[in-house]
Amino acid sequence: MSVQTATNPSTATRRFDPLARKDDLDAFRAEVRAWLEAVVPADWRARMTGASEADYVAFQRWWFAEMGKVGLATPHWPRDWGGADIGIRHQVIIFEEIARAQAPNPDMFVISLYHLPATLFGNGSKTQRDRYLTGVKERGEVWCQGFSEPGSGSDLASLRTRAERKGDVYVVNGQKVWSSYGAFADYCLLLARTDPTAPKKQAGISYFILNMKAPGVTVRPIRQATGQAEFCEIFLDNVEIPVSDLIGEENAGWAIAQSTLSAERGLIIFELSERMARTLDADLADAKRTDAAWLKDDEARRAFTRAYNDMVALRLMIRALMQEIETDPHMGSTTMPTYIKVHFSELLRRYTEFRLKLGGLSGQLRQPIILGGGHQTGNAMHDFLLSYAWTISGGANEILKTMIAERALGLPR
Amino acid sequence: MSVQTATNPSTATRRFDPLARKDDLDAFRAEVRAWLEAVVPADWRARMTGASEADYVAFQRWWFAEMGKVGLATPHWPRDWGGADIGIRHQVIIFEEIARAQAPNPDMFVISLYHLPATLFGNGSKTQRDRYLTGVKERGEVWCQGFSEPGSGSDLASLRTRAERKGDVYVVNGQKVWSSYGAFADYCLLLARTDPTAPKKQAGISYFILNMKAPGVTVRPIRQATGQAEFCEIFLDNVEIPVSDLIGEENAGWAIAQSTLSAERGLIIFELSERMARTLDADLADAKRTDAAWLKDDEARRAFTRAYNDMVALRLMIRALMQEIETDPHMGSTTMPTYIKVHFSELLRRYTEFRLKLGGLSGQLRQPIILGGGHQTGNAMHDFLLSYAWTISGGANEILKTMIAERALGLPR
Amino acid sequence: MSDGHSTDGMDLNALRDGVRTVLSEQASHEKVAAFTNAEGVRDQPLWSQAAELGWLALFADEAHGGLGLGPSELAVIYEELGRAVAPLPVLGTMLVVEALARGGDADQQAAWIPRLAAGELAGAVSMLAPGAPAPTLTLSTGPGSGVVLDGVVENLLDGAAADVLLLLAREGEGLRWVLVEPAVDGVTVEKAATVDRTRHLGVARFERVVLPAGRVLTGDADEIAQALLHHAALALASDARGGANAIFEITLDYLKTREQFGKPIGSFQALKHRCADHKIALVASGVLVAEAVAKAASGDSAAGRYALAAKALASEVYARVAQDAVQLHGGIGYTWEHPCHLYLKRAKLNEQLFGGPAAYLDGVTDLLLAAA
Amino acid sequence: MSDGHSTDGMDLNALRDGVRTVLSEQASHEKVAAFTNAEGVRDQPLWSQAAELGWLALFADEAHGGLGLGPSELAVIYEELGRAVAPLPVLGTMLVVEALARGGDADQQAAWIPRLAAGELAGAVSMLAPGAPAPTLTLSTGPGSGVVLDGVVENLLDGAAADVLLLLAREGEGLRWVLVEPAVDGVTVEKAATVDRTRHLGVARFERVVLPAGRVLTGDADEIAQALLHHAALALASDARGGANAIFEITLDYLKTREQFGKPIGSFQALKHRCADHKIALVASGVLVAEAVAKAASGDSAAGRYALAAKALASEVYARVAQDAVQLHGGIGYTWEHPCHLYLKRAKLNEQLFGGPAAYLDGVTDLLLAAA
Repeated sequence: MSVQTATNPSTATRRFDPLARKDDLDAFRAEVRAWLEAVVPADWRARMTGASEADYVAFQRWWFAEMGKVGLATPHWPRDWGGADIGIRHQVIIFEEIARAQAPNPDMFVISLYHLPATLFGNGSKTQRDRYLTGVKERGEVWCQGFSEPGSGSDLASLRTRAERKGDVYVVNGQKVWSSYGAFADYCLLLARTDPTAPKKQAGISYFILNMKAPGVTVRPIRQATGQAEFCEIFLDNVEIPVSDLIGEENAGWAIAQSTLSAERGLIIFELSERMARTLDADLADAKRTDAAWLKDDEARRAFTRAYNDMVALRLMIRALMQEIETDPHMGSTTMPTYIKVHFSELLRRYTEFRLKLGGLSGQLRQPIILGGGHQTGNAMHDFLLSYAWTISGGANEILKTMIAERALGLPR
Repeated sequence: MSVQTATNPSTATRRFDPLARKDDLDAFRAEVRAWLEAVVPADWRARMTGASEADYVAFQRWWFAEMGKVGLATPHWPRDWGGADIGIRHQVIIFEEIARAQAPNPDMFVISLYHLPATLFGNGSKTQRDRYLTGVKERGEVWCQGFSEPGSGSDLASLRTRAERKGDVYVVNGQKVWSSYGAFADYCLLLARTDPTAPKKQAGISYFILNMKAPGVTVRPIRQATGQAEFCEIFLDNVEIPVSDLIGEENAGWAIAQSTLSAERGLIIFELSERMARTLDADLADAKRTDAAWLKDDEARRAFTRAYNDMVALRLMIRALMQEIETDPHMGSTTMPTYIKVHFSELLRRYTEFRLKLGGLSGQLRQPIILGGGHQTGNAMHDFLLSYAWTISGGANEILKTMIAERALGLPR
Repeated sequence: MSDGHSTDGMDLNALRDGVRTVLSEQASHEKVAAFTNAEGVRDQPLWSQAAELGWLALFADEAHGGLGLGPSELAVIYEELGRAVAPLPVLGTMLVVEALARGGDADQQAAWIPRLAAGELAGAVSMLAPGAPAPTLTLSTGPGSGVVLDGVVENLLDGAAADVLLLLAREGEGLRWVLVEPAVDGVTVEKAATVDRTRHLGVARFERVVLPAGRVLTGDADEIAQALLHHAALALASDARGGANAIFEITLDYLKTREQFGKPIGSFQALKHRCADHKIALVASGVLVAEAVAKAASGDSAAGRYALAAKALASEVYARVAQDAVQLHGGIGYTWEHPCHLYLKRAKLNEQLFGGPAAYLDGVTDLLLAAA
Repeated sequence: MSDGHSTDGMDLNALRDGVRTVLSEQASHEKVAAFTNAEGVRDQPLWSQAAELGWLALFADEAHGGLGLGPSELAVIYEELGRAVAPLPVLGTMLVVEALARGGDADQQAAWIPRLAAGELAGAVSMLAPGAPAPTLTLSTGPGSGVVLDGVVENLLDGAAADVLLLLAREGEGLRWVLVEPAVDGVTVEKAATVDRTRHLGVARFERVVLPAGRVLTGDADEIAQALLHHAALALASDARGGANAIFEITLDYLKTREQFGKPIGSFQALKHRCADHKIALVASGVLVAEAVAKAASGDSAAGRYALAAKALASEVYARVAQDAVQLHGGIGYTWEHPCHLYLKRAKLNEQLFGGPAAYLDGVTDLLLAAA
């Protein structure tokens, strides 16, 4: 597949620059919309339906590059680090318009766009920020996350991957798991144990940048219940990491990992919630147009409306969080991201199951999914299964609920 | 109120003897039904609606005496101890017919009829059984239970009421709470600590028969959320209990208490489930007759049918338990009573709430309740509130779920 | 609603603090319990205090002795009353003010609003609900220029505490809102006690009650009804929000202090997870209520749908949290002395007032479908 | 169903043990996974083994080479197949036998039942559902004494694995059941893959397919349809019961061995309470399924309602337990290698086969109302 020729002809005829219209929200929105109309291939969902992995990866790279051309890949980054420093109102517009245009999800770049900067902004060295943020922005480098291990899931702090300092390098041995897009990643945000003797297990962990091309790194994709395999295992066999790729201080990795994880509960869900809103609106409009039977079924219809109200509440929670972040960019104090993550993931489960049930037997048919379609792949069962990724990973809901009870509600340990 | 004159005239004209027809199930059922038709005052629900406490107590005593006259107060007791040794098939018939006749619940005698014999059969002395079972059967003695304390609810074994042996008596000091009908009770099944130094707190508890008329016993009714006050606090101030009223061995009370509690999860729920079945059938028949709006509401109608299916499953669980008991009367090995208690109480909550919602604003009106009406008092809110008595007392569901997980499922402590 | 200033510039946090301080004294759980045990219809000292403090004047416009404030300030009052489970017929009174402001003529406004705003009169209005059938009360032309009311009106919230009733009546094929004083000849109002004793329902009977024509509101009856329904929905959602947070906090305190098995019961994980679920639901419904209030305050075109959605969600969450509060408290939460049951009963009544949960969800769906 | 002997005296526990032993080898999770990965339509070795062991002959009467047993024995097979998530088109085959036994004439029974009972033929039948609309397949009189089939039939469970199809067709105003072999001219059967790969749906197309008149069942089509629906409901309820218990046991084992935070995760109270809830639901739905089977076996007049209720409850519980099993396993339960997803997908398909959850509940209500 040649992705380049797939873009609309108009792209060539006009240069879009939404960020130049930042000061006028309406003009900014109009420009984002015009750009999306010009650049998002009308047939991308059809082309990505059941596409090969290679085509999908190429399409992701192309889309990321297109976003980058108009500054909309990294607009949420600080200006100093290659972003546009846009605030919540602009971000709302971007996500709303992306959802409206049903543009592809840049799934492969999620860690690059959110987790990496959240990690480096506060803790990375200037050299690291210059090198790696630029790499993402200008060369579309793909990052993955190396946190979980087969024996360390909920109990992340028990991780056993070992990094031993030897001269100018750390020598790393161990195994990581559940690394999305690990097979295509250039770099990995890696947690490893540097002090196995630390009295508190959290205290012996360091945070590294791992070059996925380094000798000793082996990646094995894991097939998931959905049939896809974007999760990977990473085996580390005497891998050498230069000391300059240690993030922050040695043995201070645990706290830094918390900023990485908090990224997951913020902007990423923001974008997904805008898409979810779009899906619910579209589902209702479809039902109205086709006079769908479920509108006359009181139980199904009310299940929809309950989900709709929950979705509205989700968006409001995210807006409240964005306002908090604008006031205090370090959002360490807020528990809202955790509420949002649990609320979103449970709503996602509920709504994808609702759609699956509405589908009856058709919903049970195996259908090729739209790669990059996020949670709206056109396959109700796939979307339903994918919802587990949100209740299990990034801190399983069980862990987060205990955290809420103890930290936000003050219940005793 | 003169309860005697309230009986139907026919009672005088014919002597009923269902137990004499034990060998023919149809004849047995016909006789039970004929007796109920003759003896249950047609207007008792009206008369007990908003009745005074004194009238209610008199009515309970009258009804218990009537049941006793035909041997149907204690038919489930072994023949040796004054019962009729009837099996499950007869018990089913009795409860079905009682439910069908909407006969009063002998609420005040629940401990006397179920907990007391469950306690004494295996652990009481012959003297105790002769004295106290006869007292119930022939003199309608009312028993209450003295287990919980203000500081010992879920954690019953932490109870602090103290019994010290002094010669031929134990001297008891402490406080009990949540004793149903404590204000009218003649005796109390009492747990008290006899060995405060026992290494395991369960090991220092003994089980006593407490005469509620003994000096030093003070009873204070507790008003509940329903507005009624059948629960009581019992204050024990140097109360003397003769050594002959110790049940089983000193310090062996904890195990005996388990047989008391298991009674709660067996026959009592059996009777309630038969009444519940009757209620659901009546509610549906009413809805059909009045062409009720909720039958056309898919959500409400399916909520009903789900509850109906759960009710059918409950009755089947109880029948399975009864069969187990017939095979092995000591039912210590079965976990079924615990499943039944949780399932029943949660269904009761769900169904009473369903009815409350159906009632709309009318369901919110304060209405006098039918005393002795069990969970069908004609007041949806009262029935709903009363459902808490089943999820909280007799082992809160939280405690029972942990017990199921550890004992039945083998999950680690 | 929760933070900062309303569009009119009132400091909502200061208002909230003020109201909460007053209520923590004047409507402490002990005082509320005493009121409910006495089976009263109106807590006169509390009502007088509210009037004195100007709470009842917040919403009326300045021309009629009010402060001219809006939904944001009112929501603070409703929420704090809910938090205290306070027995105070503010909602009915404000609904009469709202109806007069929207559908009354200048004379009617001048005659009634100042007295309502001053707390001289408490009001009660017909129980509206999304999709409810037409009333049976009839209005016909009477002797001279007057009108005649006939029929029965049930379910008047705090109706026996009201000095003026605002009722929806049928006039031929149409509908009209009519103001009536219970003291007028031919009118009887009885209290129908609810299980929630902090409020009650009233039943008003009218037998050829002759009223001057000036008692009929001139505004479009349906428009008034819709405005009142949305106002009531927001008020109940706010009451639910306040009540749910209060009983949740009471429950958390209990879980932190009550010990069993040698530790606070709040350290048990199963209870923790239930509390976390409740907290998330409280946050989610809280932001929805706040947004509904903000949309009402700004006159947003979606304000009606948000009000219905907020009532549906907040009253459901209130019921859920209050129901579990009793279970989490165990025996003590089931006693009359403990405030648990006050919240539970208020939550269950809230679910049904001005329409039940299904009616609200269906109302939201209808509005969504109309816009789809 | 679970214990003791059926009315015909077969030792159900021995049958269960025998079936389970065979399946634990022939339909181990590894073998099932291999079958699903290969995207087959029929596991021929397993089918042959089932035929050899007489499982397919259990239900046919003795005159036609069967064992003449009933619902109790069949339920054991269905439950064990569910427990193993085994890919075996027993249900369709047994439904054809049931239809022939109830509505076939002597010639039809003699011609088909022995071959079905021997496992020479696998069957598939039209997907019925409570309250489903009439089929679009049409039957008309054809050349000579024959009949002609035209139209499309979707959703044939395991249709592409079948050697004979039993289809509901419209004949004028009425309905008829017709037997067709996919090999006949003008018939095409395609596999429509389902997410649950242990089964599939088939789409059969008929273009002027001429059949001898003897392929039309003479019995009342509605009565046959009702019997088949109840049979399918019981079969799926049993499959759900077996599957739910199996995945629950797998989950418990995992909770006992997987350690996090220095202890088995099964020691965490929140997980314990979820497991206790599941256990109670499994017991409750289990006794309902058993009673439905017993009522079918004894020909009880309420058997149909119990069958529908059992399917509604058991498939809902299966879905709930299987859904939570993935969550309780965490990441590992979400992988293709782990059997969790086999159960989850089978559970979700079970919910929809022969009608969805709402259709079953409504079917139960209709029967309850008819009797009320």
